[in-house]
Amino acid sequence: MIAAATTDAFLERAPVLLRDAVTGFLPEPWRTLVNALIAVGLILGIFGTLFAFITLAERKILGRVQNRPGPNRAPIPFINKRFFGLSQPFADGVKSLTKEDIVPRDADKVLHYLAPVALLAFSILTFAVIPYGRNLVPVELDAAVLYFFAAGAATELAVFMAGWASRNKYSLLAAMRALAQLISYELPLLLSWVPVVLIAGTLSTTAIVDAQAGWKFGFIPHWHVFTPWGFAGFVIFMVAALAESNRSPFDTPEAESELIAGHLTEYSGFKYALFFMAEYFGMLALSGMAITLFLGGWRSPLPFLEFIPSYLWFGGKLLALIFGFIWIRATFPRLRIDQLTRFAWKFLVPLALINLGNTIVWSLMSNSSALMQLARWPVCAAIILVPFVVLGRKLSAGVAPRIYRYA
Amino acid sequence: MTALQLCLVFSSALFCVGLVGALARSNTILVLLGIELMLNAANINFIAFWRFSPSPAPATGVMFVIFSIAVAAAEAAVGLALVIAVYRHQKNIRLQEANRLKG
Amino acid sequence: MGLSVQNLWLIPLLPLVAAAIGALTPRTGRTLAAGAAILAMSFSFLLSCGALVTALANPATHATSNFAWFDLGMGALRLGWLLDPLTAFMCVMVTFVGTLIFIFSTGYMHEDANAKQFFCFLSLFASAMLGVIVANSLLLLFVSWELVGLASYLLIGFWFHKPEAAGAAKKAFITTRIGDLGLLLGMLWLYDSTGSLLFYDGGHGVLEAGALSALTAHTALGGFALSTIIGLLIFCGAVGKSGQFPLHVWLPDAMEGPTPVSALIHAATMVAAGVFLIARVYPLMSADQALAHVPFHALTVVAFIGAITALMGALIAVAQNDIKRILAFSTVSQLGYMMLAIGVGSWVAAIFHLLTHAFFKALLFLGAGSVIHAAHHEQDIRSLGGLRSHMKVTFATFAIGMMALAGVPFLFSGFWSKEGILHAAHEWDVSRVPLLFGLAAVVLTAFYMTRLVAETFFGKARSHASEHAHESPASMTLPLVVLAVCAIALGFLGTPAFPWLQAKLLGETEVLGHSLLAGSGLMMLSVVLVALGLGTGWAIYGRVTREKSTSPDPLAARFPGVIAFLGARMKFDELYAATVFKLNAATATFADVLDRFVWDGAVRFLARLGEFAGVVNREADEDGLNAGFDAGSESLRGTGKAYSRAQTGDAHGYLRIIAIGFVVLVLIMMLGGNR
Amino acid sequence: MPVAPAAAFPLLSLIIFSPWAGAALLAMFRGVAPSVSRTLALIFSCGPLALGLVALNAFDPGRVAPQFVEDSIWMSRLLNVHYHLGLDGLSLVLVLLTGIVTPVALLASWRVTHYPRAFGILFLLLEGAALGVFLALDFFHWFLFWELSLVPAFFLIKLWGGPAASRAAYQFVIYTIGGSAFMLLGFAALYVATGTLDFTQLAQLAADGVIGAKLAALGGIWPKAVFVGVFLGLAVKVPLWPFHTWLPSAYAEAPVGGSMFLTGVMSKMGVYGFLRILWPIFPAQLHAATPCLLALALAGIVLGAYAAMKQTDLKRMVAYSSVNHLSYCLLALFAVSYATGRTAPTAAAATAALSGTIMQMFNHGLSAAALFCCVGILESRSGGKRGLNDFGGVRTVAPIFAALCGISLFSSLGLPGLNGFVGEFLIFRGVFGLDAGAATIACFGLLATAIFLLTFWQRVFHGPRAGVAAGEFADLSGIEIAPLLPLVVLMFILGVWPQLLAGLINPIVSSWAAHLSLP
Amino acid sequence: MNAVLIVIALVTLGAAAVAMTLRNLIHSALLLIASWAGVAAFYLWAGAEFVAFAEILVYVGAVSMVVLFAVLLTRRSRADLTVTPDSAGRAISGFIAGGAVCGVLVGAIVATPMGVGSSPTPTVTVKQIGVQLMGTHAASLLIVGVLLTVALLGAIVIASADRTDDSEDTP
Repeated sequence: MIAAATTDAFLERAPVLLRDAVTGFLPEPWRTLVNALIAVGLILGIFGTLFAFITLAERKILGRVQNRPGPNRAPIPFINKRFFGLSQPFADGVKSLTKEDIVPRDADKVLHYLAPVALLAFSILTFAVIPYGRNLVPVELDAAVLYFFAAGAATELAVFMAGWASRNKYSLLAAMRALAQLISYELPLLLSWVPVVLIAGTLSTTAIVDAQAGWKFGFIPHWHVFTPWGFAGFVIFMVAALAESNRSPFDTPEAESELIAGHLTEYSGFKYALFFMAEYFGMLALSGMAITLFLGGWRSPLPFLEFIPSYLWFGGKLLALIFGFIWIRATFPRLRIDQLTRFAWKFLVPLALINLGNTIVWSLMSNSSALMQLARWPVCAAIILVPFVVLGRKLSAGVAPRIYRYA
Repeated sequence: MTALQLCLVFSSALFCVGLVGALARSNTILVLLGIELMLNAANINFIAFWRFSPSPAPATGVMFVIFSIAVAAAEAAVGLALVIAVYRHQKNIRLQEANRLKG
Repeated sequence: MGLSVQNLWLIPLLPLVAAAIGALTPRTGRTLAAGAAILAMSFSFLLSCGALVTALANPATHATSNFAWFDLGMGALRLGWLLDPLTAFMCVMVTFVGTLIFIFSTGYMHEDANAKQFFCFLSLFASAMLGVIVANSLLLLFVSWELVGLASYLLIGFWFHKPEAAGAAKKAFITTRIGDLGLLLGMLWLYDSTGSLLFYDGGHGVLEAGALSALTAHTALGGFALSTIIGLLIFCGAVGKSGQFPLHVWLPDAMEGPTPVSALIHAATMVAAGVFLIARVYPLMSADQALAHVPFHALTVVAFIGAITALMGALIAVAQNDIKRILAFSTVSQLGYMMLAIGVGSWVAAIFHLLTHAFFKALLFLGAGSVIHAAHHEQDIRSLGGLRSHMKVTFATFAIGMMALAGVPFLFSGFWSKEGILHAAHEWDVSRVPLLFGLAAVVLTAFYMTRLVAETFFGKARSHASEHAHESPASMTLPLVVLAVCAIALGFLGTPAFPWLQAKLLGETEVLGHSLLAGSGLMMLSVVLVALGLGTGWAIYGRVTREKSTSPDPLAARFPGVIAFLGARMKFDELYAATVFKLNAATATFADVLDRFVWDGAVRFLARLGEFAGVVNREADEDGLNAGFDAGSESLRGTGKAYSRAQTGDAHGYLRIIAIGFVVLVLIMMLGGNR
Repeated sequence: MPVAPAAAFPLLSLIIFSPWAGAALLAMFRGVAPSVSRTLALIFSCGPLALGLVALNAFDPGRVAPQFVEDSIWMSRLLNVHYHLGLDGLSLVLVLLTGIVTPVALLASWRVTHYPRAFGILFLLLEGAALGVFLALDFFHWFLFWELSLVPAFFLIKLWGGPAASRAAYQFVIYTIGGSAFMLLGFAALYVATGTLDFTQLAQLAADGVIGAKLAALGGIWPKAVFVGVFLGLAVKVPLWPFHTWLPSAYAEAPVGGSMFLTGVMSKMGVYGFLRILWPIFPAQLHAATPCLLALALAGIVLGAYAAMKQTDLKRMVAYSSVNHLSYCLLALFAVSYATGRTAPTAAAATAALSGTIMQMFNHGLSAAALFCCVGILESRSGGKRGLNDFGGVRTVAPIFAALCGISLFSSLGLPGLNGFVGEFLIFRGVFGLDAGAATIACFGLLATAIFLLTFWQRVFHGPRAGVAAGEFADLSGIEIAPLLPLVVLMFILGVWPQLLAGLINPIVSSWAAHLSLP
Repeated sequence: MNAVLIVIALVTLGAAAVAMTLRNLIHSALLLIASWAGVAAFYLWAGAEFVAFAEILVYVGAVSMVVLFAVLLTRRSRADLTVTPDSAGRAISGFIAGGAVCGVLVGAIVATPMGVGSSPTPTVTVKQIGVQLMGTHAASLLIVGVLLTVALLGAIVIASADRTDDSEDTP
């Protein structure tokens, strides 16, 4: 982390000050190492906890949506108070740790073992470049965004390993389907953030956050999401992120009712928990990247709210996005695999490509007169809206609303 | 041995691993993978020479590798598509049997 | 309150906009189309009145506003507007009559499914006609002139599903186009010799002294002055458009169009365009008057054509039975009068007659339209009759129009304007023929108009339709009344006692009155002649009215041959069919045969020749040349086969050879040479 | 002659090759849906129009010399051949015409169900070749484009044409190639004499009298033979009466889009050749031949129109009207050449005549294409019938069709207010100034044109419903209006505002007219 | 410094060598992925950060997937994955050829004096790369773009199943 804590408010500087207080006395080479270790530990700790409570929150919210209470039985140890089931995640954790680890006889043992580990490792790797707050970025890389997605791309491998190593034809088929989905949605995902890089002129996450500083007219933040192309990019990014993290409505790869959980069929106990965890980590990382790219990173939406520390802003936005994920899961039905791929190739990819062109139009129009500055809003909005409508029509051509005759 | 020479030896070793793989295996996929390895070895050379060149400023080596990776990706895609096509025709992918166009 | 010449283009533009609106509204939007047309026409009328005010303020000047249409490398093609009393009077007349006829049409065309098209075409016509009037360039005039022709074509053929209407429309267009080609040639010649087509251009226009003297100075074909030839070519256009002999044949057929069209186009305005054109270029036409050595002057031709037309039209009208045909030939005859007037040197009298004629002829046609409308499209006067009691307003107004046309003395406008023409003819010293023809036509006019009124309105109803006829709606009778008032009142603008109109047209600031007695001899004669015509007509047709629609015409019974000849329109159509049409068809056949047989035959002969050469060539090739090539090809193939053995198909082998080759090369490089 | 600076951006090459690139791309899409291939062809065919508008935007109308010049050596060792492209006012007008007519023709052929992809490919090839002819400034590749245009045209006629298409196509191609063969020979001789094939250089040499001298040095009949050879090639293409017998059958048997393109664009290639090649390079020979040529042009005008009157096949009728209209162009050119060297001041008349020629080319392209489109609609509605007597009263059931077709007809017969008038008026004005007698005779052509066009309209649209129109006959659908509408709109615009075209060609025409002299 | 390099090299070479000898194709592919990752690590070591990530993205993310799909698509049963041992002759000749090349190369490298010492690791920012790609190498970039597109289309066409092609021309 960057050592320079400047004239910001105390809370803003608190994390760095705290760390320097701990490691300040160490000699130079060691200090870097220990700083890094602390960062790793903090990330694992915070996000691990977050993971635990998100699972709980998800079940609770799903329950709320479906008009049932959700898990509320697990008590807090020793005091035996239930507290709305607040300790449910820990109970789950203990359960999965203590369950038997079953490995099929014919399985490729090494790969079967490696798959969840690799998945988790790659997921955690992606956390390295997200700026969590002002001056709070674990690794300052010049090609950070590229790194993020390179590491993210590797997770596909783990899915394949899991499916193949299980020696179960359903697992293998599901893994292939999952791969098809992941690769398909990787394209719109990558294409959706290229405009941001184009406008910001950098691949560094901190620089991208810096590019979104300031407010127009004093109250509209310069976040990329508040431009026509940025909004479109954000939506595409989030849809693709849903698919990349195997979330509903794109959760075909591990759909219990259709594929007996797909590549996870032969996993149990702790390995299964690792998969579970990696999935949530992936979701968190993608949300964090979405925040960084489109939602102004750790920046506050309004000038007078800047007194709230940046990392809290980041956290708030993260939780909001996670809530969105959960809400979507509760609302949308699952897509069929052909609908899913068609949606990616015939809708998202063209739209993302058009959005790229749109961004170019936007940036070309930005250097001229005030009139052009004003005109680019409707122009760019039209450039993205018209294809949206047209592609949408094409996609849904011949598809009528389903009539539930016996429901 | 200087670091540069070390790099070069590394790359030539990798090249030869790829070459041996391509020569010794009859599975077409493996032959292709061997060729990929050879390409990677060449890339290593580019980076090495760039890294140790007296004036690395123009980043020519990096450029070259970027293009090379792009070409390699294309090559892999087309090559493996060919493998699939071959498989469809003769129900196996043994390279030495794919010789129907011989003179 | 005046309208300056710079804004004169508004007058034709407004109807054009209305036409565009009419063209773009759907078929059901007839109210919109009609409303737009009437509104535009009314505004044009107001603007024309403004223009008249402006023009009368300085009647002697020709105010112009010229502009370049497009550049032509060397100079530009220029068009312009012109405002003088002639323009202004014509504009007022056209817009006023037009407005009334538009209003009449709302009633007349009420039941037609294509009414919106009708108003679109009418507006287009009005716009083009106004364009003719305000043009300060022969080219712009020609453009508008052709558009007038187009509108006329569309309107005559308005009921295009009737083959007669479609044929009449085509005939009208082609016949007038024959004249227009003369106009085009005259225009080209004029442009070529003066370098301009503007009428008035601050001294450089073609109607101004400089150009005219240059034109008269040149002698073209046959000893004529250039101006004579050009003038006569331009007159060709007028002959076609104004239905003068010998191109009058289209005008009676044009009555196939709806009656308001006949009123507006083929009575009041379009046919008068030819007269207007000659009046407009009168300086050019009369430029050769001063020359003594030419065989004859341009205006002489005009006068004779006019006189012939006047008499011929009146004669044919006597023997017609269709109410609209009678009026049509009457129009031909009256237009002949106008031409006669110009020819004898009094274009002012011609314009005066043009204006009065426009009103009373429009009145007559609209009255006829009212009759036809009431009698369910019965147009034969023999089948009508007795309408006087059923249609009082129509009868009264029609009678006024008839008396104006017949030239009933003193009260009616036709009398004064015709008197002016006869007076001018009387003073012409070249020939007496026009005057005599004119006087003969006066008698005939009074006669056939009496016949028309007597047959139509008097006696008893001779058909079911005329029995049950009833008065037309107000939208039709109101224009009739207004026009009837005008048909009376307009004459007093130009009586010899106070020739205000003539003075203004000539650009004189003071109106010099003459005594009515100055030319009283001629006037008395014409009064007597009118009375003679009326009396004879009444004696033959009014005293004893027709019994049945099939009973014979008393005149035809007396002179069957003459009446039959006249009834067949002096057999002009047959004459043309036997000569012009035949020639035309023969030329077409000649061109076609030439193509099909002569030229195509030549081509085919060449083709056969080529084919024969090909056959010879093939024989030579197959036996001679090919054998050697075959042998050569075989040996080449053997070589190729030998080389192809190197292609083992073993990819590993290739790779291995590459590797070994590489090693060998490197070894050679390392060991073999210092270089 | 100073060499114009090479264009930084090869706009003209792009104009020529963009349709070809489209054709190549289309050729790769095997098995696409017909609608897709049609749309793609349409999009690609619009490329030259878009680029032509770009060129129009950047075009400096004040300059006479070709602009956007691309000049690079092609085959220098063996032959002095350059790849030389340039755009002046004349070329620009024709490029725009091609750009307009091609998409419109494709739109009119929207209903082609038989191999629509191949149809589109051939059309794009044809468009590129035509554009190449209009832009090339070196005989070598000019001739390549000239001949290449025949190939797609041949297949278009033969494969998609009417019942007698095969014969018509062969006649068309062989006749035209026969003409071009003489032209090739002529240019070969010219090359031997002068050592260059560049039009601008040749024109300069001709103006200096060098060509005349060098050809005369060849001796014998060569000077005349070279001229006659080149003349034949061009005269067949236009076609000049009496070399026109291939035209009615070819136009009549071609598919509707093909007819539109043939008459709209390809007939202009011949006139363009006259203006670009024959007249500048052989001024003296042309002048010597004009008394005869004027007669031929007049025969084309008058007899062409009369022959049209005799036709009962609507397409043949419209085809003959093309003979008639194009003869006006040639009449003007011949009259100018005829008057060259005369003492009387003829510059103004020559300007008008030449402006009229170019405008007439453009206007005829629009109106004849529209007419063929209308006849094509009739043909498709009636299942192949196109006789004068097969229809009747169409206006009753199809007023929109009648209106659009009527406007095209009146444009064709030169009604003022529509585009046709401007060109014809200028031609008449010019020709009258140069040779009044010819103009007077040509007037009969005007009359005959009016007669047969009105007969067409009367027989087909007026009268009681008959023939095909007696049954089910709906008014035009959107896809049928689509090709006609732009043409009709342009007819109005150019009729009222001819400056649009005149502004482009004024300088070049003025410079031509200012240098009317014999070497 | 060199130690890191040697470790990377050994890991990479080891993975590659083992991959080339394994009988199980899936394992081979996965090991090759490790080898590619090693190459990426070498790039990182050499300071070419962007290239390293690109290598990961392309090879580990994309090429590996294609390889795995190809492997799975070209077998009829699970047994097919373990390829039968190749003929000894080919193996031996392969080793001889490879060894000869290796020997020649290493010999050449060692024999060539290279006077460059270890200089500080050069840095190249993404921005510089971008500027160079869009400036000096713009043409190459375009060509590579076309190449990739064509390769993509070609791969699809080659790999797609033969269809009885009659969709065109019979609407």
